[in-house]
Formats: sequence, C-alpha cells, structure tokens
Amino acid sequence: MSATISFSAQLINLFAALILLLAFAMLAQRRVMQLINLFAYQGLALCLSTLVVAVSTGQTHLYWSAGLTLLLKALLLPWILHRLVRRLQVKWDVESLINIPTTMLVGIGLVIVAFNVAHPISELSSTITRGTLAIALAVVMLAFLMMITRTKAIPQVVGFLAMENGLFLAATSATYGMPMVVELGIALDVLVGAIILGVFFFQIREQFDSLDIRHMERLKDN
Amino acid sequence: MISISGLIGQIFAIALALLLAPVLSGWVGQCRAWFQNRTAPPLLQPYYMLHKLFHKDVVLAHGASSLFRSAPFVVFGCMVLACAIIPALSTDLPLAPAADALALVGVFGLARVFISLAAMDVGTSFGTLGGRREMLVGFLAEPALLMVIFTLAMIAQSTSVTTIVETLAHREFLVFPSLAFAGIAFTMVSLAENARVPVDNPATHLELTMIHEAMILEYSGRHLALIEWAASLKLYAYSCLGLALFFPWGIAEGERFSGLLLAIPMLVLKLAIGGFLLAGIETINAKLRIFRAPEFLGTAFMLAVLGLLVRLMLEGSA
Amino acid sequence: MSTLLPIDILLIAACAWLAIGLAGLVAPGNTRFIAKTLFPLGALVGMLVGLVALGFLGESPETAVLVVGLPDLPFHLRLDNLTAVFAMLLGFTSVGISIYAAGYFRQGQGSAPGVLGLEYHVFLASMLLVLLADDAYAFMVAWESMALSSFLLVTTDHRHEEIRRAGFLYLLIAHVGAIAILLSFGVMTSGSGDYTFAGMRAQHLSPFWASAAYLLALVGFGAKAGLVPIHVWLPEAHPAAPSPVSAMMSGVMLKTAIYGLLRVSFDLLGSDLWWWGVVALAVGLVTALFGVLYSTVQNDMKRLLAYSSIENIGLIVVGIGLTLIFHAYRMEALAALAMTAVLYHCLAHAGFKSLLFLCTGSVLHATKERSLGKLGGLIHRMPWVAWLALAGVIASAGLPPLSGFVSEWLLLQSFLFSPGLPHPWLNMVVPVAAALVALVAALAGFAMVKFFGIIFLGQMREPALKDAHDAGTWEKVGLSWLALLTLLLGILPSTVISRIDAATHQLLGVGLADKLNEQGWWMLAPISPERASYEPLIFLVTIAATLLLGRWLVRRLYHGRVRRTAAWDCGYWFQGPRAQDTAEGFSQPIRRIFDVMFRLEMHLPTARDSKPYYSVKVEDHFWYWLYLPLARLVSAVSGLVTAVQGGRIAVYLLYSFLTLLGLLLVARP
Amino acid sequence: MDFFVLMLAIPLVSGALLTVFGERAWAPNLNIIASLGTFLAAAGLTAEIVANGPRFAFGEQFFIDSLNVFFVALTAFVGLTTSIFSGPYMKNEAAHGRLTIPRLRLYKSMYQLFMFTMLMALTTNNLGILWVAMEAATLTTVLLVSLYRTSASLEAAWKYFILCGVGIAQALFGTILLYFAAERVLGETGNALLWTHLVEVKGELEPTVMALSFIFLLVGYGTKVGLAPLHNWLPDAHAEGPTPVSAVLSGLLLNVALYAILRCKVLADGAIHGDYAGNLMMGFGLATLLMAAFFLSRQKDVKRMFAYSSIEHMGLITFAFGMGGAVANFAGLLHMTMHSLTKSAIFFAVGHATQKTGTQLMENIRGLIRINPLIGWGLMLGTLAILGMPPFGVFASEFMILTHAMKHHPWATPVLLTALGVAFAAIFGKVQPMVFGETEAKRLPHAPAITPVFLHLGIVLMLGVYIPPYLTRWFHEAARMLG
Repeated sequence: MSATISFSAQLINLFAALILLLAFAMLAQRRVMQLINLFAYQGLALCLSTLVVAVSTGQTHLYWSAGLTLLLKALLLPWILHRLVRRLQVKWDVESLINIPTTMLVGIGLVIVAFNVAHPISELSSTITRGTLAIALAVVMLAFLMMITRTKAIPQVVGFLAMENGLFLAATSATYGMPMVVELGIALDVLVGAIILGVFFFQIREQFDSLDIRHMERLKDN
Repeated sequence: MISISGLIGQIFAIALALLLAPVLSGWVGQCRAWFQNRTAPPLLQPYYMLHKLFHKDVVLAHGASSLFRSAPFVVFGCMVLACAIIPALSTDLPLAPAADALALVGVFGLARVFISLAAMDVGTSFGTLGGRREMLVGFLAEPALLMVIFTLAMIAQSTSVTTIVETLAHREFLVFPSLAFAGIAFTMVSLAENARVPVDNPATHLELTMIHEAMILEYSGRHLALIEWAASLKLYAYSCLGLALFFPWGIAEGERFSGLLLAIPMLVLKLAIGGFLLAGIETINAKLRIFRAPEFLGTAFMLAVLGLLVRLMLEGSA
Repeated sequence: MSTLLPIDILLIAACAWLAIGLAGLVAPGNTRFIAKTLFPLGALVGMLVGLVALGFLGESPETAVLVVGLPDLPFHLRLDNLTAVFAMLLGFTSVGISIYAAGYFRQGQGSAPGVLGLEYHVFLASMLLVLLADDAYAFMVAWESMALSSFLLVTTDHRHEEIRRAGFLYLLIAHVGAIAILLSFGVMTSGSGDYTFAGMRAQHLSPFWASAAYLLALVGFGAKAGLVPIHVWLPEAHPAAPSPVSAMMSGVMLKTAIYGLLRVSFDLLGSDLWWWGVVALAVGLVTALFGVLYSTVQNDMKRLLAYSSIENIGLIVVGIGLTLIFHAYRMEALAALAMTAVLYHCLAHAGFKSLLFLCTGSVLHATKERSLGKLGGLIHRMPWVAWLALAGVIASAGLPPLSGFVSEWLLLQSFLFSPGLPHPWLNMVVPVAAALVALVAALAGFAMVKFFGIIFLGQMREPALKDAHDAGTWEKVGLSWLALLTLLLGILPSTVISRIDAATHQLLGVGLADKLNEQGWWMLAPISPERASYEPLIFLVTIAATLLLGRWLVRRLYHGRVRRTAAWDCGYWFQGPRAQDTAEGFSQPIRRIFDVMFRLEMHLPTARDSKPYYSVKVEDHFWYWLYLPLARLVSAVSGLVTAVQGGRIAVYLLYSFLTLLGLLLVARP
Repeated sequence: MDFFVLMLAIPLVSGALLTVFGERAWAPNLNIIASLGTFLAAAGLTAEIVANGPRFAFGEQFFIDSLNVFFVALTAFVGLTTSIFSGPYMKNEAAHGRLTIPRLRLYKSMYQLFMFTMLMALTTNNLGILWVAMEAATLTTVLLVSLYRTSASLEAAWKYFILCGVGIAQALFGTILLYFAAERVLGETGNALLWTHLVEVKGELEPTVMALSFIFLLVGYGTKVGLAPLHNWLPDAHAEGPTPVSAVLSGLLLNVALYAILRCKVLADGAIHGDYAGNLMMGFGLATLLMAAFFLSRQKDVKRMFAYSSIEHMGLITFAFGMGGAVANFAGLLHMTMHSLTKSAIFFAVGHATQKTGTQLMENIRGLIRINPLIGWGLMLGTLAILGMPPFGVFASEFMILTHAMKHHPWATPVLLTALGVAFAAIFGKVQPMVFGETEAKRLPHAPAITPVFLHLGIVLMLGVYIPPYLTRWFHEAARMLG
C-alpha cells in the first residue's frame, strides 16, 4: 500500500468525519438559515471527498459525480432553500420535538449502532475508504433522526436532503460511485423532488398559514 | 304367518280392553269412594255415562274447527292401538310388531298432541291452559317413560314389548335393583299421564288446578264419550303395561287358548289389585301445586335414569 | 358420444339451474315470467335431480373432471352413494319449494324478481355442486357460492336494518366457517399437495393431525349447520329470509353441512378415534337441548322453527357421534344403524321443516304477521295450510306415523345398544345421553304444539286476521308435495332405508339392507323383529280404521247431531281473544323450569301500576358469553392498533426508523 | 417498430404532449388513446415474450422476462381501464367544481408520466434505474395525490412524500450495499447493478452484505408496498387523492414496489443460504395483515377503508412470497393480479358512489343499489370478491395461500384466520348498508363509467373458475423464477 493511497485514504476519512460532524451540527442547529448553510457545507465536503476518491482511483466518472454534487448539493439546493425561506418569510427559529441535548445523546447512540452494523462489511471492503461506509450509515441515521425531531417543513426537508448526502457518501466511498446513468437519475430525482417540494411549501403555506407540520395531523384513525 | 289363533287373540285383546277399561275406571272410583268413606257409585257407572253421552247432541262452540271434531276419534284410535299391542293376556299378538315400546310412547305422544291441540282450538283461556299443562306434563313424563323402557329393553336386549315381557317372565328369579327404580318411576309417570293425584285430579273441576278436565271442557256428546273412553283405555293400557312389565306372570304365550283362558282371571285379579292400590295412592296423597308437578316428574325421570345407571353399573352383562 | 351417465345428468341439471337463473336477467322486472315459468322449470330440474340420484343409489361411483378450476386442480366431480342420498334430498325438496315459490314471489320492494330468481337458482346449483365436488377447491367454490347466494337471498328485503344485520352475521359466520373448512382440507392434504379428495383419502395422517382436521371440519361445518355455540346466525337469518329461502336453507342447506361432516369424518379421514364421536355426541346433545328449549320460548314463528332446526341438527350430530363411536370400536352393524338414523333424519327434516317454513310463508302472506302474539285461529281461513302444517308439526314433534319418528326411533335404537361398547365409562355415559335425546324429543312436541296451536287454533288474536286467505294453487301444490314426502318417509321406512343403505354401506362397509330385505317392506326391523320392530303402515291403518269404524259405529248406533253455541265461559263473562294463552304464556313453564338456560329480562306489573304491562325478553346466553366479549375484544384491539395511526408524521418516521433499527440489530442472519 | 420502445415512448410522449395541450377538449381522449396504445404495445410485447422468451432492450439496460411481462400487461391493462374510468369521473368532479381545467391538465400529464415510470421500473434490468423509476413514480403520484389542493390532500401528499422519500432512501442504501457486494464479484464493468448478471452470480455474493442490503431494500420498498408499520402514508394518500389515483396506487404502484422487493429477494436468497429473506417477508406480511385487519374495523371513510384493505392484501401477498416455493409464489402472483383488478374495480365503483352521495363517509352513503343498481352491485360484488368469496379469483389465490400455509407453516394459520375473519366482518359490515337499504342520493351530471368495473370483475370471476393454460404456464414460469 503506497503512501499516496494511504494519504488520500486519510483525506477521505477526514472529509467523512467532517460530514459526520456537520450532520451532528445540523442536528443541533436551531436556526433555519444556519441549517441550510450547514447543509451546503456538507455538500461541499461531500464533493471534496468524492474528488479525492476520483483523484486517487482515477475513476473519471467520479469527477462528474463530484461536479454534480457541487452544483446540486452545495449550490443549487441551498440557493433554492434560501430563496424559499426568504420568500415564505419562515420564522428563523427551528423548533424541535425533543430538546437538543437529548437528541445529541440519541445521535451518539445511533453512531455506535451504525458502526456496529457496518463493521462486518468494512472488514470485507477492499476499497481505500472502507471506514466511511459506517460513517455514511451514521449520517443517514442522523438525518433520519433530524427528520423525526423537527417540527417544521423546511428543516425536515433539509434532513431529507442530508440523508441523500449520506447515501451519496456511501456510494462514493464504499463503491467508487454507482454507474453514471444511475447517478444522473438520482440527481435528477433529487432535483425534481426539491422543486416539487418548493411548490409544495407555497401550497402548504396557503392552506395552513404556516409551515409547521404539527398542523398536519388531522388525517388519523384513532 | 299370522295365525288364526293369533288373530283371534288379537281381536279378543282389543275387545277385552274396550270392555274392561271403563270397568277399571269404575273400580278405581269405587275404591276411592270407599277409602274416602263415601257411598260408591256402581262399578258400571262409566258405562252408563258413556251411553248417556253418546245419546246426547254434540254442542260445539262457534270457534271449533274440524280438528276439534276429529281429535276424539284420533285419540281413541291411538288408545285402541296402544291396548292392542300391550300383551295384557298373551304375547302372541299379530299387531305387536307394528309398534315396539318406543313406538308405544309415540302413540301416547300422538294422542297427547291431538288432545292438547283440540283444547287450544276453541280459544278459551282454560282450554289453552289445559293444553299447555298437558304438554308440560307430557314432556316430562315421556322421557321418564322412555328411560324406564330403556332399562327394561336393556335387560331384554329388545324394545319389543312382547319380547320384553317374555324375557322378564322367563328369567330366573333374580333381584334386579334396576327394576325397582324403573317400577317406581313407571308408577309415577303413570299417575301423571293418567291425570291422577298427585299431579291432576280427574274428579276436580276447580279450574285453576285442573289439567285434563280443562282440556275437555268444550267437549260434549259423543266426542266427550270417546275422550272419556279413551282416557279409561289409557289407564287400562298403562296398568296392563305396568303389570306386564313388572309382574309378567300369568300372561299366555304361544298359541294356546288354554293359556289365554287362564290369563283372563289373572289379569282381572291383577287389575283389581292395581286399581285398589291406585285408589289408595290417590287417597293418601294430596294434589300438588301445578308447579310442583315438574319436580314430581323430574324425580320420576331421575329415578328412571338412575335405574338405567344401576342397570349398567351393577348388573353389567347380566 | 358415450351414453349419458348420471353424473353428467346431474352436472347438466346444475347448469340448467344456472341457465334458468340467468334467463331471469333477460327480463328482471317481469314477475309473471320469472315466477310462473322459470320457477316451475327449476322444479322440473329438481325432480330430475331427485330421480337420477334415486336411480343411482347402489351403483358404483362415477367421476368426472371438468376443464374449469385451478391450473393444476381442475374441478373434480364424483357421484357416489353418499352424494346421491343428499342430491336426492336436494332434488325432491327443491321440487316442492320451487313450485311453492312460483306462487309465492311477487312484486315487492326488495330485489328485482330476476335477481331473486338468479340468486335462488345459483343457490340450488351450488348446493348440488357442493355434493358433487371431489376436490377441495371445487368444494370450497361451491360452498362459498352457496353461502353467498343464500346471503343475498336472505337480504332480499334489504331495507330493514335487522334483516341486513342478520345477513351480515350469517355471511360472517359462514365465511369464518369456510376458512376453518379450508384449513381442514389443508391439513388433510398434508404434504402431498394433492387437493383432490382421492388424494386426501390416500393420506395417512398422524392422530394429532387427523384430529386437527376433524375438529376444524366440525367447527367449519358446524358453523353452517348451526351447532352451539356457532348457531347464532341461524335464528336471525331464517326469519329474515323470504319463506321459500328459509325452507331451502333449513331443509337443504343445513344438510350440506351434515354431508360435509360425514364426508370428512368417514370418507376422507382414514383413522378414527373414539373421542371424536364423544365430541360430536356432546356438541350434538347440547345443540339439540339448547335448540329445543329456545324454540319453545320463541314468539316469532320463523324463529321458533329456526331454533327447531338447530335442535334437529343437534340430533343428527348426536347420531353422527354415535356412529363414530361405534365405528371406532368396529361395531359396524350398530354404526350402520346410527348412520341410517342420521341419513334418515336428514331426509325427514328436509321434508317437514321446509313444509313448515313454507306454511309460515303462506301465513305471512295472508296476515303480514310473524309474531305469534298476533296470530290465531287461522285454521278457519286457511284450512289447507293448517292441515298440511299439521303433518309437518307431527313429523317435527317426532310422533308416529310420520317421518320424524322413524329417525328418532332409529336413533334411540342405536343408543340402546351402546352398553355393548368396550370402553369402561363410555358404555355407561352414552346411554344416559339417550335420556337427553328423549327429553329433547318430548320438548319438540311442546314447541310444535305451541307453534300450531297458537297460529292456527283458538280465536283470532287480531281483527285483521279475518281477511286472511288460503294459499294459492301453486303454493298448495308445493306444500302438498312436501307433505307427501313426509308421509311417505313416515310410512315406508323400510323401502327408503333399503335405498339409502348404499350410502351407509359406502361409508361403513356394512348396511342394514340385507336385514331389512329379509322382512316385508312394511316392517322396519333393523336387527330382528324380536329385538325391535316398527310398522308404520299398519300403525296408520289401525288408527285410521279405528277412527273410521268408530265414527261409523257411533253414527250408526246413535246419531251425528251437532249444535253450535258459544263456548262455555266458566262463569267469566269476558272470553275474547285476549283471554287466550299468549305465546309467552304458553312457554312460561319452560322458562320457569329451565331458567338457567335463558337470559331473561322480565317485567311484571305490580298492583299499583297505573299502566300495567308485562314483558318478557329471552336472549341467548351465548351472545353475552361469547360474541359480545369477542366483539369487545376486537374493538379494544383495534383501538390499540389504530393508535398507531396518530396523524403525526414524526411518529410515522419514528416507526420506520425503529423498524429499520430493530431489523439491523435483531434480525441479522 | 419495437413494441417495447413503443410501450415506453407512448406514455412519455403523450405525457409531454398533455403537459402542453392538456387543456384542449380532445385531451381526455388523448389520455385514453395513449393508454390504449400503451396497452396494445404491452400486449404485443407480451405476445412476443410468450412466443420467443426473455429479451433485452437498449443494450442490457432493459430486460423483459416472464415475470415482469406479466406485471407489464397488468399495469397497462389497469392503466387503460382507469383512464377510461377517469374520463367521466373527472368530468363529474369538474362539474362539482372540485377541479379546475389546469388541474385536469396536470392530472392527465402526470397520469401518463406515472404510467411511464411504472413501466420503466418494471422493465429495467438495472437495479439503480429501478430505484430511480420508483422515486419518479413517487414524485408523479405526489402531485396526483395533492390534486385537490385541499388541506387534507396536501397533508396526505406531504406525508406521502416524506415517508416514501425516506423509505426509498433506505432502498437506495440497500442498492448501494448490493452494488458493493456485486462489485466484488463482477468487478467494475458497469454490470454490477444489472439483475441478469447478478442473478448468475447470486451464490457468490457476500451473505452478510446481502442480508444488510436486503433489510434496507425491504424497509425501503416495503414502505411503498405498505408493510406495517411503514404503511402510514398509504391510507391518507388513497383517501385524499382523486379516486382514479387511488385505483392505480392500490392496483399498480403497490405491485410495482412489491415487484422490486421480489427481484431483490431472488438475489438475497441466492446469497444467503436458508430462508432469511423469506422469514423476514413472512413476518412483515403477517404483521401487516393482522394490523390492517384491525385497522379496518375502525374506518369511517370508504376510500380509507379500502386502502387498509390493500394493505391487508399486500400483507397476505408478502406472506405468500415469504413462504416461497412454486405453489406459494404462484399464489402470490395470482393474488397480485386479482387484487389489482378487484381493488381498482372497487375504487371505480366507490368513486362514483362518493360522487353520487357527495361524501366519503360511509355512514352517509346508503342504498346505492337503489340509486344505481349497477354501481351498487359493482361495489357489492367487488367487496365480496376482495373478501375472498368464491367464485371470484381472489379466493383461488387465498385458497392456495391458506392451504399452503397450513401445510408448511401451521403456526401462522391462527393469525391468518383471525385477520381474515376480522377483515371480513369489518369491510362487509360497512359495505352492506352502503349498498343496501334506503337512500336519498341524486343522479350524476355525467353518466358513470360502469364498463371498467364489470370488466375487471368479469375477469376476476373468470380467473376464479378458469385460468387459461397459457396464463398458467406464464405464472408457473414466473413463480419458478422466484425460486
């Protein structure tokens, strides 16, 4: 194992850790604008990690992936979200169902679970980035946790998108990226989804006068 | 396959039943009168009454239907059939295979249903009351009677009355405890079925207590005559059945006239004793309230079942 | 083309019924066409079915395989003697009912006549297919079609809430029962994957699985037959249905359940354990006693009959239990006796119960009244119906010389020999069961006297009854046909038994026919004349002769004068219709004696009541013991379950999350 | 031209056309014609596959074998009948003022795109594209569910979007893991997500990874199938969307999602020895079945109730596939077909019934049979069919499932019995008074579309007593493929 590879592996691990850290930061963030910014940083970190993988493995399509990530996750989506927040005049505070420290504790538990679950797979991995699979899983789970705990629509969507980041990290780190067709498709879906969501926000606002999803609890059976 | 002697015996048995039945009723009435220190009516009093009733016009209620008019005949027919198949004198009865002991119970049941329906026909309060009570007595008495018959049938391995009687008459003199139970149950059922004290009182006309009389309140003339006759036939049939089952001695077997001739006095003697005892029972017992009647009959039913159990447990494969 | 085998004819008959039903859709509103053309045609087909089945009895089985069905399991059909007996029952009973229905159905508020005709004929065809089916799938399809079509018939007059409720309860229990039957078939198939009955016969199940199959079948078929405690639909559905439908359900459909039980327990299940019989015996006894007691206290004439059907089914199942016990101990002759009682009672009950239900139909048409408390004295206005009903009543009460007595007699006879059983306590307990059977029979008499006496006898309890009219010609013909069947079954038992004996023979390997043929056709002596015998014809002739002779003699010797006058009032001046015993009053002794068996709600007036009234309501214990708790349980569980759907998206996400987490942590391979 | 290309192209192109021209008067007809075209192309494709066996398209990216061609035919067929149904239905909705012309345009174009995504999901050979198509199907249907723009429909659509989005993200993680496992065997040739390649090497895939992957896939696509407790979006979306959408959601989308699971199960089974995947599916199936049954008894909204009924049936089907083996797979496939046809027929009938009475609350719908006997009977028969009453085909598959379960998993039968019994009581008890009884409802401005209802029920009835041999062969082959 040559030094460069080990160096790039270290870099990738660094970025992965950064992504995990950002995921935690998002979980803890109380301001919606900051949340979106954190999401953008996460996208950037993701892009960089992909780039490192691309450089170190020489997989050309990973450059494309990196570019796409940068464009979509770090620039376009945060921009859309920013605009939405301003247009919709969302209250800047983010309310959480459970208080932040508890959420963080649960988050740490989840990371342990994720590591535990991913451990046997990491053992198998021959790629340079085998540890990142566990981190990707942890990021997915943290994003999941965020979606559960947030009561407003926009943070929930940010959580959703963060989950996509986690998935993307898994895809690049564990497997050097999915086939290009698939990645394009995924990117398209995410984009369309985000746009539809944007349209949705306006409709929800119109109907409920708020983006607080706690208003949307009328359809139930009990 | 029906022998001449059998045929004659059969006709003779029916004729005897028809003749003897009212006398038996008269005899019981006489005995009762004696027991109660009354002047007894003549022995043939029932005959006089039948004759009188046959002569009278039938007075029908406006609401009476054809069922009301046919019921006396049906009941009478049932009783004649019952008498025809009970081996009072002889076990050589060509009609006997027509109905075994179970069918005999059925015959009584048929008669009971008809008389109850007839009682309900006119639509008076007492009629329906009587019909209901009769059915009440019936549904309790009938299973008890069936159980008695079951016990006996298990001893004889047959439900044919004649076979039972033959078996019982011929057995070694063994004490069958089950027979005792069955006998008591049978007596109780007979009392109830024949509208006797303590379940009913044939002599009463106090409306709220009567059963049989309440049912036939609307009957008159020949219809009443037939019903009264049928009632005495029923008493006769039960008596003969009881005597045949529990005291089967002296009943003629085979196709000999001599046996038949000997059987008649035996029967008359046994009936006389039976009638006397019946009158005694009726005298020393008080009539039960109608709602005690189920208890009485329930006891009979239990005794009969007990008899069956005793039979099964103690006498095993005897 | 080869000759037409009986099975082909039966199949064609089933198709003909379907075709007749579909023909009704051409003009669904045309009552005349449907009632006067299609129903009589259906009756003709029924006659054909009956005759073919009758002619087939004694032949060796025939099979057929149709093209339709599941891919690897086309419909297998088989005509054997057991099938033939029940097909005969179906055919002959349906003749009477169809003819009656031709006169009965008229333009009403309920389903269109065409739809009704379709449902009715599908019902008939599916019953025939149930009998013919020779594989699990065909059987289940026919079975559920039968349930479905009869459900639709029950809810013909669907505007009434209680009728819909009755139909719902019926279909629900039928469906649950059907699933039980299906599972029973599943067990019987065991590992083979062969769902034909032939495949099931070839299986050798362990006692455990065989018992499971048997019990499932008992539950499944019991639900259809009305065994306690899954009987509750029966007294609801029968009164709700139009009378011909009640007649068909009670007379024929319940028998298909008996058929199924016989098919499973004797034919398909190879092994037999004595306790199966004990279970059937016990369930049957409870059912019979329960049915008859409730039948005596009913105030609705059709409910009364419905409970009486429960009682009869109970007796039939008692017979099946007895047969199973004898069969398990290889006492085949006695088993044959009990089996004959079972089959005979099926036939007898089909005849007299459909007769009685049809009579209630006529009464209902004439008076618009089902409640016994508002009927009475109809014998004057409807003599035909009354006298024909009397035949049914006598048969139903189990009295000689009609059909009900024969089967009861056979059943009691078979009880009489149960002490021969080798099992130490069985031989004692079983004969005592006969005591209960006797009690049931006697109580049936009580119920039937109440039924007939209150409806047809006495004074009319409502003035409107004066306008009642007798049944029409079609109805009379239908009723008379069934009464004739009842009579024939009553007086020709030996002839009938020697025909249906083929089925007994098929199931048990022995029959009664040889014994019977030794004696004359008029005598029924299943073992030997010395042991037991019954000659209903002679019986009937004797009574009839005495009757006629007596009448002739009385008129000859005395006179036949009659005077009419008012009934004697016993000194009470008011003797109007209200003074008669009511239906409640009639059954008061039963309520009093057996009060533990009922759930009574009584209101008795006191002396100080300004508006005194009396009411008594009899309810089924099982509602409170079984069904309501069950309903509450389901409701409670669904309350808990629906709490899952709380409307909060965060919680939903949490479910997904926890599921994922749980699987990741727990369900690792 | 190639049937396959046509089949995908027609909905895509017509979807695009309808987006532009959807407000023209002929647009509804175009919708129907396009659906018909799709159906014909699918029929042609089916015939081709039946005659010539499996084939590829666009290189190896698309693959049509007997398993998915059966779903393709079913999807195209139900798509056609639903488009026929939606003509009069939507006219009535517009007449009631519930929808405007632009919304109708959106409806039609999204409907076609939805068909496109489903057909793509069914025919793709690439598990990645499968995922993409599933996600796209979610997106199109989100717009369809929120078509009325009422607060309830928005809420439903939001929940649908979030829950399914999250769910499907799990599926993507599963797909990544699958790719991860496959890459180790197949190398970086780009074939590692192609099912046909995967299935050849399924025995060599790493069991641990495959197990994890299957968990994620099951949870992911299972959300879309409506497996409890991931089902929560389903009743809301069904109840609040337009009825034709409920019909296709229930009848098609759930099938497609289940199809995705099945494809993955084949791989998981090959990799993991033992019944790991099957057991998971059986567990999910039973839990879903039982839970849905108890949900059913508390429903007030008719469409919601039938949505739960769909969940219940999906549970049963999942259970059947979980049991595995030729018979159970066969039964599962048959049940999917029957359920699709029956449930969409029910939704058609329910749609018109709710239009007539102006409410979805069951207690306010009464006596349908008296206002319109055909709708009444349609609903009644459909309900009976879905409840598994013979001679309808649902019973045929339930028969096989139950008997098979009794044979191999007798412990499950009490659960099945309870669930089916409770479901029967719940559904039938509510439908019966809706169909029968008295009513005050009025006539509709546009004649209802009855044909699709009875067409579906007729097919279901026929399949209950007679399954044509070629269909049988086809099912058998598909069942064998599932192992």
